[in-house]
Amino acid sequence: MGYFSDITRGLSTAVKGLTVVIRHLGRRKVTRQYPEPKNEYILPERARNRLYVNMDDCIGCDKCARACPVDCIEIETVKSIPEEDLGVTTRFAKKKSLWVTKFDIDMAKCCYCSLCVWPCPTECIVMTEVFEFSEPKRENLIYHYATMDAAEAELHRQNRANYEAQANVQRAKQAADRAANAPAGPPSSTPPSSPPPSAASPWANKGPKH
Amino acid sequence: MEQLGIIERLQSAFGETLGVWHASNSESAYARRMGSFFQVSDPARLLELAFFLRDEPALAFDSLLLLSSVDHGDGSLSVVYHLESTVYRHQIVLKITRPMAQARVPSVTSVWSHANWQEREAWDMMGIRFEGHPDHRRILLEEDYPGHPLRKYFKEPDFYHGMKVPN
Amino acid sequence: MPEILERNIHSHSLLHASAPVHLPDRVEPKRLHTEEMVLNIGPQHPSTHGVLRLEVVLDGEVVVDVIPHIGYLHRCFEKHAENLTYPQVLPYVDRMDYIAAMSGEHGYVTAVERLLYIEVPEKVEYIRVLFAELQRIASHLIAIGTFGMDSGAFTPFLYCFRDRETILEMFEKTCGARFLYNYMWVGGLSHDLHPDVLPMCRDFLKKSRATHQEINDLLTFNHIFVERTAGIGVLDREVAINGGASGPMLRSCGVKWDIRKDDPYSIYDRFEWEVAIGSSDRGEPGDSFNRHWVRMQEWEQSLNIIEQILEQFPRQDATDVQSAIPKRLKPPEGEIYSRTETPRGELGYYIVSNGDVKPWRVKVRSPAFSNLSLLPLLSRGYLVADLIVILGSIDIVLGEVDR
Amino acid sequence: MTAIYQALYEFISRFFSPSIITLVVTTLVYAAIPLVFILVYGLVAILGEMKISAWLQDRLGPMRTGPKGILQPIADILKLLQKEDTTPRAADRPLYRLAPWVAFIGSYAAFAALPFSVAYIGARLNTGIFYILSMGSLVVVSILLAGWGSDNKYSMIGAMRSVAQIISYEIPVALAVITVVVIAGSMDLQTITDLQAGGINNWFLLGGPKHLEGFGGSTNFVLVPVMLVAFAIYFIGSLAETNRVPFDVPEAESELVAGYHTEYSGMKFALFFLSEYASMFAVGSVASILFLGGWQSPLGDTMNGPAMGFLWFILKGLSFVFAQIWIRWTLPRFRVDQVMRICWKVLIPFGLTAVAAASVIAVAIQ
Repeated sequence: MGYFSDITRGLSTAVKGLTVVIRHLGRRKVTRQYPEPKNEYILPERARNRLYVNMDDCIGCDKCARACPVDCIEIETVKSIPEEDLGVTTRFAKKKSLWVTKFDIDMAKCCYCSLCVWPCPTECIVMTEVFEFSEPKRENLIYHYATMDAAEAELHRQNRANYEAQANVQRAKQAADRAANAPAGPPSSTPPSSPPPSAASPWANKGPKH
Repeated sequence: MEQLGIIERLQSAFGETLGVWHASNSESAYARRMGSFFQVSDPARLLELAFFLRDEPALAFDSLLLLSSVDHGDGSLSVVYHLESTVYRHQIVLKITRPMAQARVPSVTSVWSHANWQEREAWDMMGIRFEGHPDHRRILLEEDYPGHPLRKYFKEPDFYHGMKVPN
Repeated sequence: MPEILERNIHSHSLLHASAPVHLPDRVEPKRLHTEEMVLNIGPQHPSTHGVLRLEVVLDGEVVVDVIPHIGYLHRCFEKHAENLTYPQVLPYVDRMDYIAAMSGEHGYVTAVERLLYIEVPEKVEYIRVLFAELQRIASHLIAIGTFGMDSGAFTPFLYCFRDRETILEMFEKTCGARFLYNYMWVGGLSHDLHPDVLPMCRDFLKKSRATHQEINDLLTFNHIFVERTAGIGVLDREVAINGGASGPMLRSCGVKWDIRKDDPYSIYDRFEWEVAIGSSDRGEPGDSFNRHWVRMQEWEQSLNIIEQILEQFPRQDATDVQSAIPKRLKPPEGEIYSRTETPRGELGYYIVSNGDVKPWRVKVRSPAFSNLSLLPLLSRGYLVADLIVILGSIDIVLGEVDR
Repeated sequence: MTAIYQALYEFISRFFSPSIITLVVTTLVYAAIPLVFILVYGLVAILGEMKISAWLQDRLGPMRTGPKGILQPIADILKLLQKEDTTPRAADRPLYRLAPWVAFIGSYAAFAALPFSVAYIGARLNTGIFYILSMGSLVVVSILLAGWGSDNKYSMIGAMRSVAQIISYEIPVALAVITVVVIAGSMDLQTITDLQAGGINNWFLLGGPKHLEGFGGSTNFVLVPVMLVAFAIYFIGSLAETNRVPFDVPEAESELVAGYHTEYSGMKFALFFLSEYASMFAVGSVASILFLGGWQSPLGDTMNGPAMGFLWFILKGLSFVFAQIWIRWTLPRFRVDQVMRICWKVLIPFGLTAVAAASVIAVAIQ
């Protein structure tokens, strides 16, 4: 490129750039102030932010915890005993049969992927629009959703243990009765268990032996 | 060139002894193209084979798409080479399987320079040595990191430089 | 060693770190060598685009050698993936290439669907391609903007961000997340398209073309910018193929190679568009300017694709976007190497399945990793300022480099 | 002695009896006027840079401090005052501490010879323009001190680049100045300003005074292209001398983090910052004195006078500062070898041509 055309090109493209930029001087600005004009920006309806669990509907099925890729949901349940009636969920009227003694979500771990929301059979775990929930301490970000306190949880656990103990006694008695009544014979032996599957190799079947 | 053509070509050059050809066992057209592989049984001849694949005009595998490593969980490691020809647009997969104790294969960095970092990563993560690599260091982890994390039975250390490793 | 081997090793000796350095002729005075100095650029530096550390050996201001140190953002995605079920891997995929999460997801779901032989509904494919292309534009906008910033122009960066914001808004409306979407699921999508998105898209097409022109005037054709980038960090065509370059980096060398055209996936074969390649109008093929220029052209081509998607988009289609999602994701035993074209290049997933719900091995061929490995080769013999320009033109995302 | 000095002297002599003390105090107060101006202008310029850059980029800019964020620079200064004043352990301490003061003194000293108005000039030197150019070169010393003293590689590279650049660019700037000096026949800034009295038509940018004897009268329009070239050279050179984009290679953010002031924090950084903005105004006002009539009104005798002189002078200076900000947020940065190439291969040949042409014309029309 020639000496003079180099100079003219340099100057002319610089001037072109300057005109492009100066045109923006009076334009409407695109940045928004946060948080004052709240009405200016509304979160989209599908916004995925803080998790919320409606414990009235939770049946303690553990599906959300299993779906979570970062293991931020911890659920502990206790089976109810037949005399107890836990009611049904408000949505889908599913019958509850588990006491949810612990339902913790560590929002510091949560990656907001919403994978836990989808498998929920009662749609009780949802992502809400709340996004301002910073905390000075990380422990405060572990949300405890379980509605019962430790004493109540212990009570249910005790109830269940008692019930199971009773059931065991009953079952033992029944078994003893059956053993007494049934004609004596050799117990049917179980077939030899197959060897435990080794860490399966994808090459095991089709690859060459090495 | 068709896949069968490539294998014939290779067998005529390297003989049947070099390895076993495995045609794909899947039905999908896509998997048929990518799923067939060539098991190299003799690592000593890998470099020679690599140069042949790259420089033979009818093959012209000028691009190493990916060099990956697999731990089979039964004490053997594999190195997998996905090759492609940008001239003929055909692909081939090479595999070398070695017992973990002898996880050494010749480096193909001199054939495809793309292998340079990929081999370093395979060494770093899987602990496969690449003989003749010009810069055989770890790439993602620290030089003094114990072990190779992508091995199936890797146990992460409890402490690293005196710091507790969180789980 | 056979003679052929020796010859070939010698012919590629330039690629090795230990090879002698040949300074290009343009650095004058050639014979004035001073004591070498090691300059650490990064891990915290305005232009490393993340946590990358470059150990630069300098002779004056001339770069003698560059040793990239990566791994600061290493999260061992591949190990994680082995311990997660196939759908659970997706949030991690998002976090790999966080600038173009949709494209990364597209690559992953394509790979798993091929492993499972799943056919997804047409509408899903359209939405996927639409979003992948929008994401490509969004990612290129960042690449172009930061490249401008690396060369000293700050304003184009913000104009690019302004446009990217519109795209993110569309994503947010549809799936609720702006950045890490977890939107494309194996066999379908998490949500159907939001009704606002298609009109927004039409509006965006118009606005984006104007921005394209604006960026061209402001940056691409600016003489200072051309002078800064043209002929800098020239990547040879053969070296690029041999070194595993892909995406705009490979195309800028004049290689017409785009997975969307050459190994079509999804429904890319239904659209008409051009593969952008580098030219010698300004600079020479393979230089930093052409890498930028290819991105500018791809932006335009993506707009063309989006225009065609909007025309062909299945109307009044009541397809459930989740209809093809399998209840239980358990691929048969086998392995696959599946690749897609992300904004940074060829993103390949090598997935080995042993018939379990968790993959046995997932290996990612991340384009940024492969492209970055060429940096020492590109930048030897140039000045420090050029090194920054070259690094900016490669367009790396450290999340993807380190995985 | 200017009118303001005399007024001050009379005012201060009421409080001090010996005339020597009065003289000293008056001089100090008189000298403090540019300092106050620099401080006030610095705040305005920092806010201007933030706001204008934001508006050019479709942003709002600072909005929090005060109404529409106009108190932001004060908040920034307060923040800088509170900051820890760090010194690198391996720094060359005396040099490291000296550098920001040298930078500030250099740009402050340049203000001494600036004729703000007919009523105010710090020191009317008959080599005023020469003095300002040489004071501008003092910045080089401070940058080199900062770069060397910090014991930081980025600082050192930045300082080296800066020294090479500023020393080189003094030549085209001086050539452009000489073009005007040849026509004006004086290096005294007040004289040069006085010559351009009588409106825009008499500005040196448009050929110089047409109402005075010995300047060729209306035929001196032949000078216009020469003067335009000289003006362009001066403007480009002044951008380079103040390290502004596109010549900001010494503090190239994307390459050298912050160049020579990478290691500086707190007040030391603030001094560098302030001196940069002060020199921006200084070079802008020199351009306005040489080419745009200084404190003279562009409308001739209307709106002219000592008080309006201040206004016009500051307005012209600020418009140059605006142009520098505008350019900064538009153009990419040159590479260091391109900066030198432009200086030696473009500006200096053009500058020499302009000086030669001006000399010939000056001889011809007199």
